[in-house]
Amino acid sequence: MSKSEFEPRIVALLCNWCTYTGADLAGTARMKYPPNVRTLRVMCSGRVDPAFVIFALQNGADGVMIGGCHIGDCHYAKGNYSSRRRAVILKDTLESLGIDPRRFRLEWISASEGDKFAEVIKKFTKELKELGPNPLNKGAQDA
Amino acid sequence: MLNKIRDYCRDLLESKKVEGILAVYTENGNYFPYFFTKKEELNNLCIDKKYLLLNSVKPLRENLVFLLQSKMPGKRIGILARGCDERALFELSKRGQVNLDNIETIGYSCNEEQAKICTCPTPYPTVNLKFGEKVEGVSEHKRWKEFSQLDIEGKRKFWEKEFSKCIKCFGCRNACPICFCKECLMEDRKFVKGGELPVEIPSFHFVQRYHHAAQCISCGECEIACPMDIPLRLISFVLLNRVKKLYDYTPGMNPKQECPIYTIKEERNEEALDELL
Amino acid sequence: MAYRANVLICGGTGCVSGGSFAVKKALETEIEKRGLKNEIMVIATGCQGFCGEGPIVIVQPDGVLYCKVNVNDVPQLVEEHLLKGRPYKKKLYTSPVEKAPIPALKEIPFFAKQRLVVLRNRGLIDPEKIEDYIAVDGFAALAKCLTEMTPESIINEIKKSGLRGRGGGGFPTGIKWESCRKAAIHRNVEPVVICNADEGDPGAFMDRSTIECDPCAIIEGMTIGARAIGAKQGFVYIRQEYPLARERLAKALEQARSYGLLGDNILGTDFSFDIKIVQGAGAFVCGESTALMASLEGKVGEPRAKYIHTVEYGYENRPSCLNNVETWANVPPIILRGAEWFTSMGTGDVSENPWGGSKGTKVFSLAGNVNNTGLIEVPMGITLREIIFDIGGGIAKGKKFKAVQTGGPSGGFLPESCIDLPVDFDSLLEAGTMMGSGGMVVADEDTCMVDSAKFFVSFLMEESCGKCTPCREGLRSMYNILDAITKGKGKEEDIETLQEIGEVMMDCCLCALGSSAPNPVISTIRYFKDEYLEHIRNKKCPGKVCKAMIIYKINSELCNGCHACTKVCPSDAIIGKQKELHRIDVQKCIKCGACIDVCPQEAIYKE
Amino acid sequence: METIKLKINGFEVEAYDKQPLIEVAEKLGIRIPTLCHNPIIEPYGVCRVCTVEVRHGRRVRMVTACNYPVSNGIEVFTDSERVIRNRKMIIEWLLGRCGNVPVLNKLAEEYGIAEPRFGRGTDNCILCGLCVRVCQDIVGANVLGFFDRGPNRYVSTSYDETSDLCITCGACASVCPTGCITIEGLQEGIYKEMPMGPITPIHIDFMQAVPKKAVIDHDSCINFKTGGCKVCVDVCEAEAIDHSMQETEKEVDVGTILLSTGFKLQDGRELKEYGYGKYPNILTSLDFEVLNNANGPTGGKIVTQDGKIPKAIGIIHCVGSRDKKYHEYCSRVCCMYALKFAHLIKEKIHDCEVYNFYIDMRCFGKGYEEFYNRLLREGVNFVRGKVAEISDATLDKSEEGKLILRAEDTMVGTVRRIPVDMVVLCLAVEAQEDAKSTARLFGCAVGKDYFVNEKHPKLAPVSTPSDGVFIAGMVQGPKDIPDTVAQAGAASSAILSLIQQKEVETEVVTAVIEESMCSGCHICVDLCPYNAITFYQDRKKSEINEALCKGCGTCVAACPAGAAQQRNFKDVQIYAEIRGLLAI
Repeated sequence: MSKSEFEPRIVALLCNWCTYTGADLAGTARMKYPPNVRTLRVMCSGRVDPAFVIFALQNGADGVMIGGCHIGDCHYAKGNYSSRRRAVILKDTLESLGIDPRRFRLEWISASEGDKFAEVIKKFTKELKELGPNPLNKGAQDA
Repeated sequence: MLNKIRDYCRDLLESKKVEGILAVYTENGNYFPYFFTKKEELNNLCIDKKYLLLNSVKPLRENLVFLLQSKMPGKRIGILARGCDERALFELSKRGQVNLDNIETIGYSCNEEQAKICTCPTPYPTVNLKFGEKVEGVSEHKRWKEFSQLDIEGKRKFWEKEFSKCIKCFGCRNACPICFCKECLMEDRKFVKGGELPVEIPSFHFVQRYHHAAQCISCGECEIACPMDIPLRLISFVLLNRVKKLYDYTPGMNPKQECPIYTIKEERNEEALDELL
Repeated sequence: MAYRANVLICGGTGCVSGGSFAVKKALETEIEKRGLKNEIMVIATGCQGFCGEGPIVIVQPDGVLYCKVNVNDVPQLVEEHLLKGRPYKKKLYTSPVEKAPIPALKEIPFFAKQRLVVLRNRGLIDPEKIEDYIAVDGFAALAKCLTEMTPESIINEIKKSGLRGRGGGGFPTGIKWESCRKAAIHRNVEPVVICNADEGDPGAFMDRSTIECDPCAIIEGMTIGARAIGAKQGFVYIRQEYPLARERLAKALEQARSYGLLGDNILGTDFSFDIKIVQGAGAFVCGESTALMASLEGKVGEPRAKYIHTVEYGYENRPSCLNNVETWANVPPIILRGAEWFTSMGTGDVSENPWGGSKGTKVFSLAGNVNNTGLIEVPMGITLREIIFDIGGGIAKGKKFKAVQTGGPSGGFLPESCIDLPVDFDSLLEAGTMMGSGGMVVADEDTCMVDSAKFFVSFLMEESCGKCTPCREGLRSMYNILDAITKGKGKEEDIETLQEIGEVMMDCCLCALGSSAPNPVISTIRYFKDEYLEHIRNKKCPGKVCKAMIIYKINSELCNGCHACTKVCPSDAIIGKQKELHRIDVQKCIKCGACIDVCPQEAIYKE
Repeated sequence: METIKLKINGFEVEAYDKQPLIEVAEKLGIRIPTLCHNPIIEPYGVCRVCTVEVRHGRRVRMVTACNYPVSNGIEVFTDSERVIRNRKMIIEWLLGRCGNVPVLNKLAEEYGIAEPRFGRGTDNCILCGLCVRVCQDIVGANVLGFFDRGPNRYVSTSYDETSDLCITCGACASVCPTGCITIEGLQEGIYKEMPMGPITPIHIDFMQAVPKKAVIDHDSCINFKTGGCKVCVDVCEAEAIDHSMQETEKEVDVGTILLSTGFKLQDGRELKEYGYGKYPNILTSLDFEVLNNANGPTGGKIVTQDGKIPKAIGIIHCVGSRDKKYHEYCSRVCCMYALKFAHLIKEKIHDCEVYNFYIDMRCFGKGYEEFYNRLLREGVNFVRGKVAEISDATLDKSEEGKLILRAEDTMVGTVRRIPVDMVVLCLAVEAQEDAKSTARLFGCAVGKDYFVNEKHPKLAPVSTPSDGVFIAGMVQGPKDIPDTVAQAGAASSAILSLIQQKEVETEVVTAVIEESMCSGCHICVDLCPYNAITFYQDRKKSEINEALCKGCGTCVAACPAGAAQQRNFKDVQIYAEIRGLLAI
């Protein structure tokens, strides 16, 4: 598979109240964004255990994104704060383990930001395409 | 120093200030943790052998201090502590694993040689130093130079090679004082498949390192325990630096300071974090 | 060390301004020069009362009084009296009647008829030494009160004595104390005692003299009063214009405290009391009890309605017992010598009714056109004649007596027909004047009653606080009418209007200042209505005072053209050449009277 | 209190001991004249006009009724001959000082004083002291005092200089019986604050306030400045006033909440070209509403600041709305109220020219277009085009004092210059300033214009993401009254249906802790934003209160041992999902 043909797989762990709704809005508003994203709804970005990210990356995802409410807007008051603190450490962990930290993103997308969701996915897909397949994904490499 | 410590411990025991003192016992070249309650036994007390007193006792997965404390509730227990012992004590007390109130810490510092063996950045108790002098620690991992020059791909390759040595003995986990969970999540088959070598994907190591990001007390036990010499603490050094930089937090330094990753009680201005994402 | 003789120099304000301190210094120097230092003691005393003749020097035990002593007299006086043992004749008092020098103090009529109770220690003790006061039985009465008497028995004794307030109202002191004590007990509030030393009547200086010559008597009196009422705190409200009195009182307080006669546990008993001096700013109205208390509290010194008495709600709404200086000074002798001794002086019978008479003595400041002006203390019931003619030595310059005004500016005038009136609270009130705090001004035939009334009204108008309408506007309207009358613009109905104003003011004014203010006018109309009518109808002033109604003339027979008058005339109204008959230009004359005073021939007269 | 009996003018009356005589007399309907007495101020007893005769046994006294405390058995005569004589004299005296004071002249007339004996003075102050006392005792500002003595007494400020202690409360002027105290610029001030008019410290917030009750403005109330006054306390018969009341935070337990925090009008000063706040006769639509209100400062008369009736009025639509510089959205209500204003102006001032400047008319509702057509017939001028600038750049004398509007008339294709007397700006409606924080408080989100987002624009238009929290009105977005009422109705019925059910569904996705796996590290306790987790030291275990748990799962993510799990979002489920997503 040549690089230009590479279609990255993105796992998006989205907060129920903001980003998931935002993604919904992007859909109902018929906004265009790449089909590379596979969304997974959690109640809050704070629910995302970094192990999920690591697990996804090691099981074939080329990129993982966590989507949460803007800081201060968390439906659960503070979930996104703890999510953010974890994400920073996770990035470092990934980097020191030899995984490009750009494969992981934490984005604040509110329920009304369908356009932002589409935009972020577009950007993320483009970036991942440039990065190429996840080297941990042996299957993809083999294919 | 040893004699001074023995005298001190004798005084403590004689004055009944403590019920007993947890320290390392040596006899005939063997050494093991021991709860000294009689002053005569103090002749067997040793300080030159490293034995982290606070890692979990298998298979109870409880540390010695906790066990002692639950045996004799309300009684004061002495512990002869190196820097790493004290840090472990503090971290465990934050996590409810020991009760600091009833512990008399008799701290003593390690010498430079010992620090080098453990790659210890702070080879002395920061709060309860009673014996010995603070010596300069080792703040860089012995393989840091080699590792830091690698690019992302190089790092990946580096780890691929290192982890391929792993024999899934869980020694690193067992030796770790911070690993006190009753059941380890990482034993799950999805992270560590049984019966196969080498490790196909090193999720276990990833997650363990991440879990200890803001809790690792730099005792070096994991690397000492690892039979395959995997430089596990390379990652910990990176993460600890990050935590120190972001929150001015070093695990085990202050029993009052809460772990920034595990609390959201205080809302700080963390807009700067966004830039790191 | 015993001294052969004491030389007492009056240290009252009158004599001090006459140079008595300089005399004292000269005496001391002189005595030392003559080597008499160990034999003669020089003492400055309080006011001797004979202020018209000051500075006064008395030599005891000889009892010889010298008048108008100045520094130049000192060497001779020492030489004559202290060395040679004979009175120094030049400075002895000379009676204006007999024209012969009287050396003995006791024989001088001014002193002979006086009876000293309040001023008992005047001229005897050094007011700046509490030891002197103690030496003359001072604080014995207090000791008696603290050891032998209960508060009730003190009040009883005062009630029995019939002592009435000497500040003017004549309210029985015992009753006041009793109601104050009752109010304090009833309300369970600590009462205060206050000494009113805000003497504001023009020409009156009884209180000042009393404090200056015997400050400890007031302290003792107040302490006894405090003991009777149950007060722990006392105030002396003294006007700022009395620096000497204030200073002596402060000194006495300090000394009393150091002797344990003030402060905590007085004389070792559980009774504690202290006195604070508070300075007034010299407003006349602050002598009024409510205004005084307002001023004491730091507010504007204005009176309030007294429907609720100050003995119940006074200073800081505490029961307050306010008496004037003289009343307080009366207390120790009454306690010490008993009510019976006190009731032996004075008029009426107070055994049943405390209002039944006037007991004890009264201090007056005798002023005006009498020969002997000064401070006198006389028994109640003495007649005006005795005071004016015996003590006062008669009318000055041989003029005729016309009227006497008692009770300060708001007192009334009494004519000659009342000259035999006994001086006590009730007789005076009946005659249309009042006792007041003891001012007594004698007027001779050259006095215009309308003008005098106008003078007092104008004084009161200026001193009125202006708070209530009748006092503020009534006095103004009264003044305007009197002014018109003295200027020859009076109308006959003015007299009636004045009377009506007076009656309304007496009815409606807020405080005693206002309600007694019409007294000078009402009493002059009562006794000297003719003089008013003369002013109104004939535009004549019988006393030749009202400038608008007189003209100055020169008797052509007497004038010798000495030119003395032309030199002093401020308006160049006197025309005439030297050694020629002078003439006064009526248009230019401002009727200042300067020419009369200088004319050696007494050729100038008023018409 | 002890009751006593006394007689007034022969009538027996009961009173309590030491009650002021004037009060007792008033009870009998006997009027005693007084000049220095005001029931709110402690009696002073200085004018002495209230002098009456009191007999107690044989003792006869003249006393002032205002402060005389009655006692048992006294007999009072309020108009005996002596009283009348005294009173007349006092009035004459006062006339001698102040001959032209109406209140005195009235009294003089009453007592038959034609020509006072002491003349007629020209002063205005009768020295009753009411102003001084109100300032000292009631207001506590201690600005006024008496100066000098006797007839020279006068009321002034310290050293006769303007006092910086004065809080211009006007209390002195209000108690002055002669009206000789005036406050400079007070009348002017009314116009200055127009059209809202001056507001007293005690006022009803606005005409339609519910409940319609008076409030005290902390900033202007004298009591909060000096600690004095409290006159309102004395006069309030219901004893409803309590200055010691503090702002308190009340916790009210409710099951549902309806957010209807409304809107705010854009600040007109943001649009510099329109000169709001610079020229006096430029009003916002709300200003105009107040001016036009029959309860307003002018009683509903439409007048300019200097009190003149305007000859021409310009109404500008879409000020700040539909404008990329400010708000892109349409404020929805302006067109219709602007038409209403035009109609009302025409109704009140027939010959007034009304100009409506609009982008396009949005008369979307039932009967709205018809109303527009009616106005066209009424002779209201409609100019299609935005006003570029409002200025006072007049060309000649006839335009003096007018505002000049410059606008492009896109219908005609020219730039027009229209002088008017008054301009009404139909400013944009905005979300409240604190809309964002309010929304956050209730777990809702706001859109980019800060209006609160509904849960779903079509399916749940009155609900919010937070269960039990509903929205209605402008908080959700610009809407007119009928729409607001409709939305409020919908929201209330949604709330009612929740209440009717009597049971609420709790969160299903709560977290639970598997005790056997819990190692007691209490990481979860510190992370829980709802304090739903309790750590039991004795057992070294944590436990989740499911009623408090909202199911965010933060604790689950942090639990190192995997002891905490979220229902429906268990780790295994998520891992399975991830696997599914990645098709492995």
